[in-house]
Amino acid sequence: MIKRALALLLVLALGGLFASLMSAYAPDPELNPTARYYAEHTAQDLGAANLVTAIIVTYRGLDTLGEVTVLFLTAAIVGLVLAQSRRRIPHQPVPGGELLATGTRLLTPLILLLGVYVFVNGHLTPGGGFQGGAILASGVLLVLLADPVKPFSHGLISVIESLAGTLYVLIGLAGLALAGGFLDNRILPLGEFGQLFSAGAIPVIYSLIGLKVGAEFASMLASLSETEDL
Amino acid sequence: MDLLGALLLVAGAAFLFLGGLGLVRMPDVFNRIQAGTKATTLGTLLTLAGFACLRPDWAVKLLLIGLFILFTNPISSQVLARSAHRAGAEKSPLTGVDRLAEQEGRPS
Amino acid sequence: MVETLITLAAILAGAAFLMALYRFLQGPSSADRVVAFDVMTIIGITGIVLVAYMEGRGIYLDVALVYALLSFLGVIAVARYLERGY
Amino acid sequence: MIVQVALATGFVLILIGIYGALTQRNLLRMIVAFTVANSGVNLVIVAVGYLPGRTAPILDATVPAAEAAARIIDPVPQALVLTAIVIGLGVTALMLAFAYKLYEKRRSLDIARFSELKW
Amino acid sequence: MSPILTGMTVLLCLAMIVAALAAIRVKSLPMAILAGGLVSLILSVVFLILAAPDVAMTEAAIGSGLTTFLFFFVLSRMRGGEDD
Amino acid sequence: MIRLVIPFTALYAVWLGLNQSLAEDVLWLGAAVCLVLVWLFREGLTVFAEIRLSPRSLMATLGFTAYFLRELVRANLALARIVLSPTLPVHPGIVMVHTGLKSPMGRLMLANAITLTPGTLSVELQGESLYVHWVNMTTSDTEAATADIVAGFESYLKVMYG
Repeated sequence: MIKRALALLLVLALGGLFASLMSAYAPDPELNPTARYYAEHTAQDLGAANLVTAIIVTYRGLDTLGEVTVLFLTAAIVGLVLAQSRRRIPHQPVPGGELLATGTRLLTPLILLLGVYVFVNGHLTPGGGFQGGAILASGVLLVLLADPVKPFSHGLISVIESLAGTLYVLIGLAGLALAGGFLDNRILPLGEFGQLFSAGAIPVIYSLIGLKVGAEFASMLASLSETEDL
Repeated sequence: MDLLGALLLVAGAAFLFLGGLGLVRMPDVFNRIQAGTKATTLGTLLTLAGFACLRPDWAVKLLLIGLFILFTNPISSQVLARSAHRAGAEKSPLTGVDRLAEQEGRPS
Repeated sequence: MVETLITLAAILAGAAFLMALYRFLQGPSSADRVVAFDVMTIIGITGIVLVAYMEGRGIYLDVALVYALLSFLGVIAVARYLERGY
Repeated sequence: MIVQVALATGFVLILIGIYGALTQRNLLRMIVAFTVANSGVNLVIVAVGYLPGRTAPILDATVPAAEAAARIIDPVPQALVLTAIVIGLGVTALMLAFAYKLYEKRRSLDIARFSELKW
Repeated sequence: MSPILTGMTVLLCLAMIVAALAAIRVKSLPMAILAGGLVSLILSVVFLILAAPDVAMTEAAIGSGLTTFLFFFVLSRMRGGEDD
Repeated sequence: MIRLVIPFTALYAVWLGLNQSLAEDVLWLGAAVCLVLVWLFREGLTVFAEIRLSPRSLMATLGFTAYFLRELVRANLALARIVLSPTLPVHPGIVMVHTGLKSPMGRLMLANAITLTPGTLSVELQGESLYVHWVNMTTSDTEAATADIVAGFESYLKVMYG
């Protein structure tokens, strides 16, 4: 009971703090200088229509590399933590039924196609590597839901993941050698603004991020799905 | 054209409303799934058609969204109905027969 | 005229959303709540297209595509859990 | 108006999440409360970047590059939140994996049973 | 800003708070998880209203399927332990 | 070969619809992506290729679409009548019906169509028998229910999928 009262007290204190923050808040009428710089220079300098993509892939590209690394570490730790709980006795879940199986065969390619569309068009439309990767992993998830005992191809997933990661770093180094700095997208011609093959290396980098994120989530799903029933 | 689109929108929203009403009023899970699936599918398709009339340049994407809904929605409600039946969801006392439970040798 | 009709449609869809929310909170069994969840996601698709129309940005429709194709995954995940499918 | 509503909701979600995480005894419920608080933080950050009457930071026919600075909202918070959501899923998966291991050891999810680290 | 969008925001935000309260109050654990998923699904529409389509798409892709599934999967591995 | 060309065409059509552009790079990249997907899912994708390619099948497809849309609207009007009436006149029941369709895609289409038509919801499909939840059950007899629920769609789907 005392714990609950303490929690309530903490929440009330935080609530007071938030309320004072809220009451003083007024939305800016103008963009701040950083955002203004991005808004005015992205189109000419990088050729990307989606400013969020430009920030993630190029302006803050190094952070994104770090973040993909964090994600990789998370997937690796999940695999490591669950490694001793591998299932020994096969278990028999209720099968998914014929209609779900047929629906999965129909929809999985469509989901993967949508994922590829999302990360290839990351510099033109909302979307990009992280979203596309999550959609790819959702396609894998649908297969898993329809047939939970289907064995996972760990080899393919880890090959895709390490290949995408290595190429990502190599493209970054190429930017250092051929253009302005690490992960500079201008190693490829900028192309015509608004076309699919434009914005230099952004579509390539984002596709690699998409494949890597998708492979990482899929390997998380795989290591969870192979655990033992408790 | 705009007026037609707006009318389609209202018709679609009315079906969505009916679906919600059915969800509240129907007596058991299966009847609620019926109301939920049918009314929302037609309602969403009609609203998408309405938006396609209002903005003809969006028609292709709206058609794709409609197609996806047309495939995913019945599948998910079928899986849900099956799982509700398997998990032994309570049926309304009005229910006449239950051949599936008879087939599986469970009391209906 | 068109504005009024769109407002009317939005109000109707919002009422449907609220009723589904009621069923979600109230629903006696788990399956009832999942049905309500399903209905709310579908009304969400309509809401996304409405936002895209109000803002006049065609690119927002991509979000609706992702939503339409993936929202049913959540429903199937819960349904398969209820029937002990994994 | 929209900004204020969204900000307030975000703050309320954070508070609900923190309260839930502090008072629940079941590990999985604590993780659910954490994801709710996480959503609240994301909502607050996005709402701070919103400027009334402007549109998404994506240039196309309706928002030409020349008038971008006057028409778009701040893209930086969006980039932050985008990555935060993805990392959030990774963190959730990690927490769940640890919950699974703890359950394997103790056959219970009650936080009161894990008392080794209590002080 | 049009009244429709404002009304939608208010409605969705209220629904989100209700769902969040349900997520920490409701008795059965699966339904708490489902309410958590509902929060993130509604949140993605709110992100879109706040002119953040990228974030909305991420939330839709991750919150709807993957997070819900992870929770339910772990829960299904420990049936029986869910009540304490 | 033809069994892989049809899925490729279908995926490519979806790709073009998504991109809404006929620029050269979109066409080439889409071809590459669709080829990879078709190769990855070469076993599962046969569901796309089960439709017969003949003028008669095309006519049946059109007929099926028209019949389906009409039934969809009828279903919703019937539902509206039930939901809006104060007494809520429902007599539900789960009945068994038979289907003679063999191809998985045809069976999926049949089950989906039944789910979206007046008062019926497919619950389970096992071999030849399809279990259907019926809001206003008029008969619990298998043959009569088959004639009532399935026959309308099956005549079209038989031509389309065999």
